[in-house]
Amino acid sequence: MKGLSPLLITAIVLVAGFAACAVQFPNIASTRVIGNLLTDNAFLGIVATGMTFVIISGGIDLSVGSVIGFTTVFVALAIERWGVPPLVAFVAILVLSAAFGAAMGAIIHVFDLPPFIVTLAGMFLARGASFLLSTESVPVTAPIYSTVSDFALRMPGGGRLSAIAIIMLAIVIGGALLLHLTRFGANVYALGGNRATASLMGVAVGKMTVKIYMLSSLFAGIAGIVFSFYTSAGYSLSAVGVELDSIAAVVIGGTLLTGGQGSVIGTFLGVLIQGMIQTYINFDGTLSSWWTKIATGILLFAFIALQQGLVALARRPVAKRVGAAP
Amino acid sequence: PANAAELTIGFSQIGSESGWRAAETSVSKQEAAKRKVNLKIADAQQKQENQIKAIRSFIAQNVDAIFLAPVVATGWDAVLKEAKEAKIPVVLLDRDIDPSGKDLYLTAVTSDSVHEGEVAGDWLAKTVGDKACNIVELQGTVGASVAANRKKGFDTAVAKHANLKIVRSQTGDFTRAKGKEVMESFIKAEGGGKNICAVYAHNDDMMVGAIQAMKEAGLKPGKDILTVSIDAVPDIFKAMVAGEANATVELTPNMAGPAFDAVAAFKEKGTVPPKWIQTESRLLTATDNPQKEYDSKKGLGY
Amino acid sequence: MTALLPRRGLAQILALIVILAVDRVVSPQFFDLRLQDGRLFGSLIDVLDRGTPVALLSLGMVLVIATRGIDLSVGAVMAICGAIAASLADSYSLPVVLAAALGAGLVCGLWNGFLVAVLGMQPIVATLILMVAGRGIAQLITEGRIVTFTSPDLVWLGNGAILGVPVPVVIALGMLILTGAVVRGSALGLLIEATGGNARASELAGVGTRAMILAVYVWCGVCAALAGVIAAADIMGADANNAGLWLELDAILAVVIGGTSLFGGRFSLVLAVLGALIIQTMNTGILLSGYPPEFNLLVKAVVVLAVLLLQSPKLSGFAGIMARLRRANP
Amino acid sequence: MENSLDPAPSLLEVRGISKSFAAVRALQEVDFTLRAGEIHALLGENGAGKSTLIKVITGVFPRDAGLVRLGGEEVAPRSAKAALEAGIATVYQEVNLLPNLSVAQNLFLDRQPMRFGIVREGEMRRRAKVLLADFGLDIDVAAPLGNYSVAIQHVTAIARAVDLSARVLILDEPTASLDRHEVEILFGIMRQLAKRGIGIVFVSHFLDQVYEISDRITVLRNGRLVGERETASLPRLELIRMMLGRELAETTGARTATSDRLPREVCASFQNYGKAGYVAPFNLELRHGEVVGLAGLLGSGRTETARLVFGAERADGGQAMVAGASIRLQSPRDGVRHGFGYCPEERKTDGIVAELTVRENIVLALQAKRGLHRPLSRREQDEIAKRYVKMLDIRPPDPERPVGLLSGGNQQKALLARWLATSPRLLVLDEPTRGIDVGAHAEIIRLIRELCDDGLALLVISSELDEIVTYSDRVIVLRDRTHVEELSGEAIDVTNILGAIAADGAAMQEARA
Ligand SMILES: Nc1ncnc2c1ncn2[C@@H]1O[C@H](COP(=O)(O)OP(=O)(O)OP(=O)(O)O)[C@@H](O)[C@H]1O
Ligand SMILES: Nc1ncnc2c1ncn2[C@@H]1O[C@H](COP(=O)(O)OP(=O)(O)OP(=O)(O)O)[C@@H](O)[C@H]1O
Ligand SMILES: [Mg+2]
Ligand SMILES: [Mg+2]
Repeated sequence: MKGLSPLLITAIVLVAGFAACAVQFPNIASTRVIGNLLTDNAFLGIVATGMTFVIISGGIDLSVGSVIGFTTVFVALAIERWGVPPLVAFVAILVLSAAFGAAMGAIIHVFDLPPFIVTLAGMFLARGASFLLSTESVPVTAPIYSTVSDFALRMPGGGRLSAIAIIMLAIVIGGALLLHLTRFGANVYALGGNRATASLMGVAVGKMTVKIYMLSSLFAGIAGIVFSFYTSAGYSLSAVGVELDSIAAVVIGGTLLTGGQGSVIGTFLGVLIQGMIQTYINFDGTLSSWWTKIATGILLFAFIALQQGLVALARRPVAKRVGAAP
Repeated sequence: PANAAELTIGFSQIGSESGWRAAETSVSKQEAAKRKVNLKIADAQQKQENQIKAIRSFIAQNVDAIFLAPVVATGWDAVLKEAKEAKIPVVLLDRDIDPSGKDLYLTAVTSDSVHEGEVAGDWLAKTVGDKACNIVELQGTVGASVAANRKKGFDTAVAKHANLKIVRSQTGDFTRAKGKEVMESFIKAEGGGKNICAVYAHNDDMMVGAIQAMKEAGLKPGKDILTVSIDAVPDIFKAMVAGEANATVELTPNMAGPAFDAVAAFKEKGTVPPKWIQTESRLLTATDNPQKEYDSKKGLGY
Repeated sequence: MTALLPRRGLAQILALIVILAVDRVVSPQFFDLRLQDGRLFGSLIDVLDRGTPVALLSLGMVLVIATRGIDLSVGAVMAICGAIAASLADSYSLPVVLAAALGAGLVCGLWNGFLVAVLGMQPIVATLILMVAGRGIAQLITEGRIVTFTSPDLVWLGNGAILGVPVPVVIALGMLILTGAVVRGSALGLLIEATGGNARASELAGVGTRAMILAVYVWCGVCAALAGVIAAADIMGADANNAGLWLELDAILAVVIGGTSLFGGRFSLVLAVLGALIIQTMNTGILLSGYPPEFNLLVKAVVVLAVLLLQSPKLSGFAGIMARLRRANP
Repeated sequence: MENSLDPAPSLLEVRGISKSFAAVRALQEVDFTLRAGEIHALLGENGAGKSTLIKVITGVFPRDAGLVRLGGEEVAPRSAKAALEAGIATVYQEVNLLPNLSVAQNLFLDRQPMRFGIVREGEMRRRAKVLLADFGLDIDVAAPLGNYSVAIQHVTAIARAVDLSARVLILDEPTASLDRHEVEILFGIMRQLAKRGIGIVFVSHFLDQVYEISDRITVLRNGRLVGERETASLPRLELIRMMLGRELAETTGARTATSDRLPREVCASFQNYGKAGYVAPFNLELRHGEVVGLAGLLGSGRTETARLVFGAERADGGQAMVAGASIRLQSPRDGVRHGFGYCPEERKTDGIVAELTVRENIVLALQAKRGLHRPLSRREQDEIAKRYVKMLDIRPPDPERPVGLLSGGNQQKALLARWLATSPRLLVLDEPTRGIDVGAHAEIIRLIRELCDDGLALLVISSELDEIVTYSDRVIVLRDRTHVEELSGEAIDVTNILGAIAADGAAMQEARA
């Protein structure tokens, strides 16, 4: 008998939570809310996908929130003030953020420093740099912005599958393929299993480290562009604390912080669970600022405890495989 | 057409980063109760994305109107368009948003934070006369639009007087603890405070911290060093009563009251309110009976 | 004392000296000290005084990290305990107030420890729960306002002085000595390091690893509580919204600057506190420098990276740099 | 190529290699020559520098001096990957591959079959199955490697290296955790490869195996080259003398002296003790002054028995008794409290705390037993550490060295010291001599006997039947997680044990047929 996989359990927890919310607020069970869930969490889904790679490889990236912030400011200024065509600005920022991630990865590898701290410095740096660019929020009026934010596939029931939600879904799927089907993905798991061993087995640990952080920053850059579509503006204080949200999403999605295990789909479910909690609280609408926080904490606990409990239950019959001894 | 007594209004509040904000929330609730409005408050924990999510969920719940205290001036077009499509009027509280979206909301009930800074600056200029005066400034959170505006207004006012000079300016994050810490360093950096003639703080909380720092350094705030700040929270009046603070510019926490009235009038009679309902920025000093102000504000949830 | 300060403190001490020297450059009065109302007064004292909360946090955090854990909730715990202290300060005596606040910290620590040690949650999410909810609890206590108090006893805790030294600094020093005595005076230190170094092996060697983990989170909670009380006493009020905000990152940073690996194992209390001082020396320097605040974070990023590079195992401090230079041009 | 006339051209040439770790000179001017098509044994005591030499050759450690030629051309790989690309495939001593990845991924990491940039999972699994079948393994290759025993992990590592089809294959103690059958398979494969002209470096502490498989032998001692000989012309005693630098005291021969001692007191006993899906309930009596050996095939449940006896795993039935009283045995702590000790077989993950010093590792269990409030003073710790470092000849004899930097054999000794320091009444040793050199091997066996004579009860697991026969007073044979046979006195010999084990093998062969 094979127990339920943790991924399936997370999905069940999500659906159960959704059902419970819908019982209390029937409005929740609409394609509109589902569309909103995807749109509102698009940038989170994208960064969390990148974060999944980092965490599976045994690292962590605290800089992503700041990179999003920097990206929004940079893009807004480039388009509005410096007169750069939007697409050129996008390419420029993606190159810039990828280079930023690569630099962090290189420092982590070459100087053998803890990723937590290197990326913490990266977080300060990117946020500080966006302050230097502009402390004011900069509205973006380029036509592409209204085109993108107006674009949406109508779902039955009035819900909108917006462009940024589609981008997010594409990245999640792309990320999942990259992680689970390619050599790069296998190496990510190898790194998380044990760096030294992976190196002895011939994995180019240094190159991989650089690439992984590059990927995470690149995704943060994409998330930043999406965020700027989302708000049609650039603002140096945007996405503060998103690093923790995305780490939480990754971990709720069943990825081990110690590395070596996890999946992009799990992360996606984690993002949705967090979005659910928020939606529920918004629908309730009677909670004070403090009860909002407390309720978020309690729901977070409930989801994780439920999920862990179920996983433990599924593993209960430890029928260890007795192999065919030669 | 909804009857005022049955109105359900969603309020996307920024968070509760300060006493003033808590007061705004509790005054809004009081005002709603007075008018029998069903007010749903969603707390955004300082994040624009949360506010957008909240507005979307208000739209999904089909509320009668949405109040928005925007955390930042930009980035509301898309979601406000959705509200408009759903024919839900939006009222901005406390801060304005960028011009491109003027037709997207019904009205804005706000104070003018640039003007607040000016009022503070003008008071200082008048009080100092033509004595040379070195000012230190405690800024709000870097990047916050209120901070930028209050700085801009004050700078404009001060620029008109050659004898006034801002010698140091650093962020105190709108908090007491940072206000105190930054003031401590200002005092050290400016010859033990002897070179400082006045402190301007972007909010009262920072000023309360700064006052403590001055006292601990053996200076007499309010006398050796003049103080002027913004918000008019109860504790600053306490300091005024003790002679340790000089002036504050009031930012009323009652933004929701006028907004309710505007929405009710719009819903019942179709009256379109003016685009901007500006609240008053009163200057309050030690001569304005601070004790009375303190007593009247104490119960408002600051 | 050698147990507290192993040979590896060199890089940190050098970093501190360099930053102090830079501070002296940006602010010529940096080392000036005078007595003001029976209390020493000067930037150096500010560094110690302002560094106290993070130093206290890092004392607890370093033990948690030594077991391979992490505690993101310390900032929120500070807010809770500060709020409790402030609400009780004017109606109860100081011992009662302290007992209540520290008791609350202990309970918070127990909760975290329970999630990690008993339920087996990953420390970062386990403590994220209290990080989020805890600030809400603190705001619930204060109802979002700044609760002020006048109790002279509690105010003294934040602003008083003993022999000219600010009370918070004395408390932090006391806690350092106390923690050091408990941890190194008993077998706790060894067992914590073993637990962090290899939990499975330690368990098999008969170490009660769960008890160790529970204990370090509890202690971390208590340290955070003390930091919260001091922060409240400092401004004579509890600011549940902002007290301890993002300080968990500073505390973790202090621990790492102090040379303790985030992968657990070996730890040093003294160096963690030194790490906190390095951070505060940098912060105070930034405030004194007079640069516009937009630069604060950039400076911080650069300094943090530089300090870390100094102690990179690949460079192994100055010695490593010198050796490399020598090898490069023989 | 040069030397085309030479029937056995030198394939890998190592000249004057030196390597120091801080103060430790691990290698000093070592030369080593490997010819194409030969199997070359690299021998030496624990800590002699064998693994270091291998890592220097493959660029895992940068070398301080010396050069390496491969097929006449100088190579200086800077990483394991580079060495691989140059044609040197290696199974490192401590590598258990990556337990979190599937067996197939482990076999094909970084060289998976690809199509359009996508790993062909099915093809990879198929190839993995074929590859492992050569080693007589038929397992689910999609399952995580960590689900399998050390032995299977080791076979996988070897299979991976063999399949890399390199010019040089280096195997650092590949047979340490294999049983006879698997060793034979491995040797068959090694001979085939050698025939194809591949040069193989083979490190082992089993001298029988060395004589069986190798063509030539190079011996290291204390980081220096002692000499290189043809295996056929090197008498065993001479080899041991080269390795140890001295004569080895005679160690073989079964225990006889003790068998006629007084009837022994029961130390601990287990009735109907077991756990569903883990080990079938068993009865076991352990007596003071007696060694009980556990024998069986890989996966037969020996480790599981050991863990239950120690308390590392909770039984779901039966009872454990010490000194006639029933005891609670729910955790290692309980075990330690009752005076039990346990050296696990996977010393790296379950045994040592790599970062802590030898001293700290040695006192750990004792300290845990004494509790927090009675810390051992530094002086006491130093004394204990010094005593055991000397007693077990742990090298280098520096108690302040992180134990992770010791060679494998010396780590094992430190673990043993950890438990001896608690003066246990019962000691459970799971493969205590794995990876231990001839000298130390003899010492550990001597130690087991001494401990036994001092009144300790011992439960010892070993895959080396000769060894078990040497020291056991009773031998329990396991099969399929069930205790099937107990031998004692005269009945203890290799043939009988094999017979008990093989009963199953025969049955299985029938079943397969
Ligand atoms: N030939 C095999 N095929 C498949 N699985 C095996 C095989 N041998 C062992 N295993 C698995 O490996 C795990 C560990 O084996 P275990 O430690 O129980 O063996 P053991 O009897 O202690 O032998 P040893 O200690 O010599 O490895 C078990 O879960 C077992 O199912
Ligand atoms: N990374 C390291 N840092 C410091 N010292 C090391 C390191 N690796 C090995 N040593 C030391 O180098 C010496 C040689 O060790 P090595 O592992 O090569 O021995 P070995 O011959 O393989 O022994 P064994 O048979 O036990 O595996 C030992 O004294 C060991 O302590
Ligand atoms: Mg070796
Ligand atoms: Mg075993």
